[in-house]
Amino acid sequence: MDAIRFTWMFAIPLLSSPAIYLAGRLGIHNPNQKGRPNLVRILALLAVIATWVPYIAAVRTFLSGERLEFAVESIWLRADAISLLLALMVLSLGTLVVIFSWSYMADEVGEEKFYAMLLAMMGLMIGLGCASDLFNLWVWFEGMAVSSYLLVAFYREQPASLEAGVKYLVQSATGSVLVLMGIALVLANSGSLDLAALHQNGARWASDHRLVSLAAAGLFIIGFGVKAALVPLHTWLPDAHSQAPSGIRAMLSGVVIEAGLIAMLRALSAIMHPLDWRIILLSFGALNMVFGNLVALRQTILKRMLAYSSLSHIGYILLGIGVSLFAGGEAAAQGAMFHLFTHMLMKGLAFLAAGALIYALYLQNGSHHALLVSDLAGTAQKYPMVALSLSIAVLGLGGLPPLAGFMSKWQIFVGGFSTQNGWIIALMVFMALNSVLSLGYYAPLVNLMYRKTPSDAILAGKPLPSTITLPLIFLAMAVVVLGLAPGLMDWLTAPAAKALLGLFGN
Amino acid sequence: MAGTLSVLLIGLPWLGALLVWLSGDARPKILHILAVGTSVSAGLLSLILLAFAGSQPAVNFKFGGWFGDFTLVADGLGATLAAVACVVGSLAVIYSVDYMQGEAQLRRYYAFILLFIGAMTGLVLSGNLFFTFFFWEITALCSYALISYYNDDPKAVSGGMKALIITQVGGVGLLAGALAAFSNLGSFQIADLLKGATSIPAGLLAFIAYGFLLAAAAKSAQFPFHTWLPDAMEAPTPVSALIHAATMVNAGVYLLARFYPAFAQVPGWTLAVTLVGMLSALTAGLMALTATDLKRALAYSTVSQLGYMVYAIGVGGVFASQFHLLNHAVFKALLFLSAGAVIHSVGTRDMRKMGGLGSKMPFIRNVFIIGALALAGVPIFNGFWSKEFILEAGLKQGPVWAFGFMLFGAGLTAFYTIRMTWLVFYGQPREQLHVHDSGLAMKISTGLLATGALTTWLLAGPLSGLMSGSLPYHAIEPISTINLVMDVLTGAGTWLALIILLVGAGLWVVVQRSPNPIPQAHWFTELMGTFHEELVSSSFGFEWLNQQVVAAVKKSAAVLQKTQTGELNWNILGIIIALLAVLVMLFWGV
Amino acid sequence: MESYLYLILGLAAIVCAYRAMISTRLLSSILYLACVSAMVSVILYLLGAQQVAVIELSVGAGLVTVLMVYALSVVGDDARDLLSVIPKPLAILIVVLSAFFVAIMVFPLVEPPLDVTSFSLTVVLWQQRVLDVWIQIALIFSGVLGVLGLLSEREATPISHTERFADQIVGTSHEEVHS
Amino acid sequence: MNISPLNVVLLVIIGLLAVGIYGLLITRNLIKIVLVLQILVKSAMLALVLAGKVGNNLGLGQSLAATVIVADTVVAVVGLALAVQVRRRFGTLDVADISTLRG
Repeated sequence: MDAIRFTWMFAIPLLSSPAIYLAGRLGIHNPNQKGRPNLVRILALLAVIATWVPYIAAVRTFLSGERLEFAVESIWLRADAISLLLALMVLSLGTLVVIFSWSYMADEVGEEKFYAMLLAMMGLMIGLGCASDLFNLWVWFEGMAVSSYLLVAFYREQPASLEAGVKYLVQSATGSVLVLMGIALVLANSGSLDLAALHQNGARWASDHRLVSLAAAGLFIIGFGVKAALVPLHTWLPDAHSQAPSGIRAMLSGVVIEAGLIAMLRALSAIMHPLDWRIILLSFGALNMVFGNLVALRQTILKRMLAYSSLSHIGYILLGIGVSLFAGGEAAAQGAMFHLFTHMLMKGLAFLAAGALIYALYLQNGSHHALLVSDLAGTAQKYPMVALSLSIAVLGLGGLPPLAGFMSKWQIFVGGFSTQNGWIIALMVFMALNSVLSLGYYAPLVNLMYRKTPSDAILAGKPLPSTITLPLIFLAMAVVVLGLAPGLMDWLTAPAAKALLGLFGN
Repeated sequence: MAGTLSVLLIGLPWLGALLVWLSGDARPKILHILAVGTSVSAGLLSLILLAFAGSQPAVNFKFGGWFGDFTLVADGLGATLAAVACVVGSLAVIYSVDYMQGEAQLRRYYAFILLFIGAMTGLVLSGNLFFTFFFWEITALCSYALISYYNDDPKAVSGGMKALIITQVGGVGLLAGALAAFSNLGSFQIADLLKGATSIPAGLLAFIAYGFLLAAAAKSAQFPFHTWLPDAMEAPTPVSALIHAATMVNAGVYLLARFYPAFAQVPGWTLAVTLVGMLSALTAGLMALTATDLKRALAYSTVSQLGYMVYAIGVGGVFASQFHLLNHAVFKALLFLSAGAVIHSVGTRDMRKMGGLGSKMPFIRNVFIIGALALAGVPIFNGFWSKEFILEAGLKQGPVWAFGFMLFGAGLTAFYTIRMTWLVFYGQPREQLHVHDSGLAMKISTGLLATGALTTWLLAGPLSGLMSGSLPYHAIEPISTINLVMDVLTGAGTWLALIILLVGAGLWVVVQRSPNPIPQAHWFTELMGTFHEELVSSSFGFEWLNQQVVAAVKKSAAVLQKTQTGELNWNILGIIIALLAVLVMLFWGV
Repeated sequence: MESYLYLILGLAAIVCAYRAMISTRLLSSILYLACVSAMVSVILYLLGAQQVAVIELSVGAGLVTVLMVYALSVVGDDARDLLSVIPKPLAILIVVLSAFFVAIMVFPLVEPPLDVTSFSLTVVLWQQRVLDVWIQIALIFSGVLGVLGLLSEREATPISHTERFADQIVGTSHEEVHS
Repeated sequence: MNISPLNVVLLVIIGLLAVGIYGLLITRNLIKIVLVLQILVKSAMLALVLAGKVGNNLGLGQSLAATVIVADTVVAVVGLALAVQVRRRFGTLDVADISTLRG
């Protein structure tokens, strides 16, 4: 295959983004817009579907053992298994979000901006996965951030959305400045920015300038950590996740924070030996887990609860990665990669299901009221499909079989116990207890939805269009199928695990 | 053949669950037919499976990844328990046709019962620790969903949560044990663990052994996790009979029995098991003594009887424990189902409001008494033989003090059983209750179970033969039914136990002779009342402990929640503090 | 000698930055920011980065200042002296500690060996790192769309939410009148 | 005390960084927060150029710095737009006043 072809994965969304915007702007002057299908949505859907073509081609090439890499002058773009995993996550969730938003965003002003930004964000995230130059990584990362600012503050007439947008912007801008400082330190001491070259010379220059490389690592951890929502840096997340439009919430929680994590791993892989920072990774993991779960227990707003649960899931993933770096265990690495994917499915499903309810109960009635947990009472009476899929999502997040989350957590556990290290095992037991604790807020949700007396909000709810239920059905089925046959993802998670361990030279 | 049957035993109920869920709530008749059809056919197949039991994996399917091979082993232990689950399950489903008539959201009920039956079979047949855990968690999920079935009732909701959290905390023990075993053996196969136990380092083996004990104690509601089972009685009665008396709570006993050969050498493990069993038998017996809620009284007695089984394993009587497990499943299901018939008829669970119901529901009274006699351990009924067999084992191989306490427990059992029966069926009616006789489906299932309570002890011979033949690591001696009967009848423990039992029964007669035993003032009721309030209602203080744990978690959550100030400057401070912390950690090379 | 020059310029930049931060009037803050930008430009120039110095001077001191003044003219100068939410000693302590740790970890820089041929900005930016530029276009597009999305005023103001904050808006304008 | 010129610049960078971070901690006016972010960006940009100089690749450093200037100007503009909207909806620019989402 022509080496350049895989770059269409991000080129198509990026190029379609302005096209969608222009189509939307021109469409506004069309007086007959009401009766006709909206050009913007169709274009957006076509663009995401078109993106699958280069993606599948890239996967086929990858599986045939060929390397996917391409140089634009001196900057390389390399798609390894991790990039492909991230791209798969972005694409699957992105496609479903576009379908979901078909009706959901139909009445919003600035719909064309929504789709244009969504597509741009998707393209930038897929590109972020392929970046293999430290500064280029930052540019992708910053682009992703800029494209998500508007999406978070999309309901700009809502004061709370603006507030969330402000926090999100300032905190991620602070993080990105710290990343730049780190890049400057790396550049000053090594004279190179190519991740692979840095990794090869890493041992030498890291020992020559040990403290500097550590300082750069610290700056990377914190800088990218803001986006990846490590615990003391997470404060923007609950606000942004609860205020953005539902589809974006799913993207933020399902892919954006994971993209931050992957960017962090890539940057760190270039400059330091994992031994130096695995403890930091594990402590952030433990902190994220316990903080996310405990605070989620007290939430009364569904979206905030789900946002905090994202924190704890990032914690599980961090533990998986930390353990794999600790002992070079492939099981934990694969578990972490698998959990990235299953978390995307489950959290995407949970946020979309919550969004469906918001649409039916509030948006359709012209209100932007927050969906309270107590509003869920009796959902199954009127929206059986939504109730079932939200139940599947949260039970999967809680790690109950036969759902996908159980399987990915199990893989992380296998990795942890295989180290036969007392501390790691204690940490794994702690993770298992946390998982039990998380049932303390997931299980009542399910219970509430199957109550016989519906809440007032449910009674006033409007029917749901099929474009909203379709993504739910699809994701719910994926969660169940992966729970019964977790091996279906091995083709990608196993190479991704190898790539992760390869990044750190283990 | 065994392979096909094993797969069908899991698949058939699950298929039923799926179909039930898909057919919706609109036509309850279809739901009844589907549920009864799939569960009864699973029950029949499970009986056929007994004929094909063997120690080799009946199914071996490469599952891949980090999960090991999916194996199903229909050996004596697994096949027997699978049969118990499927047969009692089908009877409970038949019973539900009457009991759940006209309930809303019936499909949720049937779907979870069928899901449970399949998962329980999978749990006992699985030859792979991962899948044991997999099914273990599904049973917990089903138990939660069914306890909270009446989810408009806050008591049912909190009872379900409690059961879920406690059994899941126990499940962490199973998870940790299974993974620790894997980390050493590189295999999830149970057979490999039993075979390779001696090669595992002592410390690790002890970790696994105690992890499994934790899991078993939580699942079987044993001391100190016994607090969840009484609260689980908010479930519909067939669920209590099936899940919280006959099957799921046995999973803990099953786990201990399954791995007994591997862990018997771990220092202190058998003693710990003995102690857990003994303490559960005693504390639950004492709690049953004063309970006023019929279902809670039965739940306490379940904990107590499970304590006997755990005790039996602790003293090395694996077969005795499984024999009692079988008998207990039959007579306790019988007791629950007939109690359910009473409750369904009179509309209350409070025994103080019942009384004199025997003349109005003669059939139910008769079968209940059969169950009660079996529970009390009166000769001829199945509970007698197995309990005495356990006591024999305890006298021969266990510590004498434990045996003494268990004897005392036998007396307690007799006492509370008679009290329960009397309060419900005899004496003067204490309140005007509208009573109607039970339906046909109820009579069929209780009648079948009553026959079982009279006869299952005859299966002792075949059962021991099956187990000794298919459990290569357990060293179970085959014993014919006649020999078992002779053993029991000539054992010293039996006669001691019978004397204690008579004392217990006699004590009840003395108590109830006095003019007005219940509920007005009487020295005994007063004493019991105080005892009940001070200790029993709090499960000997463990209820308090549970609440403390919950309160501590809530407190820390509230404190952490305060850190989310929502003010941008504080958020930035969080980032900078994290930066400082990371730099410091890196600087000092942590 | 060169050191002193950098030191004076740097100190000037830092002082300006500090003044920009503590100044109670937004307009003077913005002007101080322009000064910082100018100082940084000079430093850049002295370092040999002439092209970037020019860009910084035009964009940092010019464009950003204009934008800020424009924004200020839209929102109005908020002259209230706002007390910090975080206790100042705590803030100072944390900042000093972090700066201290960063300093001892990165200090001193290893001096470069003799100069070797270095490509000019044009070559590097437009040839070697042209990918950065391409992505930058996407980034700028996102930014423009973001501003458009946030500022375009086509929709009718939703009533339910303005009501809630109407009193606040009134309250602030009163304060403005007082000051 | 004999510090080479480039190390003086390094100290200036750290100083600007510290002032910027301190500003983020104590500033409550939203426009000023965007302004303080610009100070941080300037220090980062200076750092990149310095790094280029030290790494013997001043062109590279300049190129990165130019990219950063553009990117962060975009961020600043979006931030200002947000500030304008906040002022319009909340009637205030004080970040402490606009904090309604907490816990």
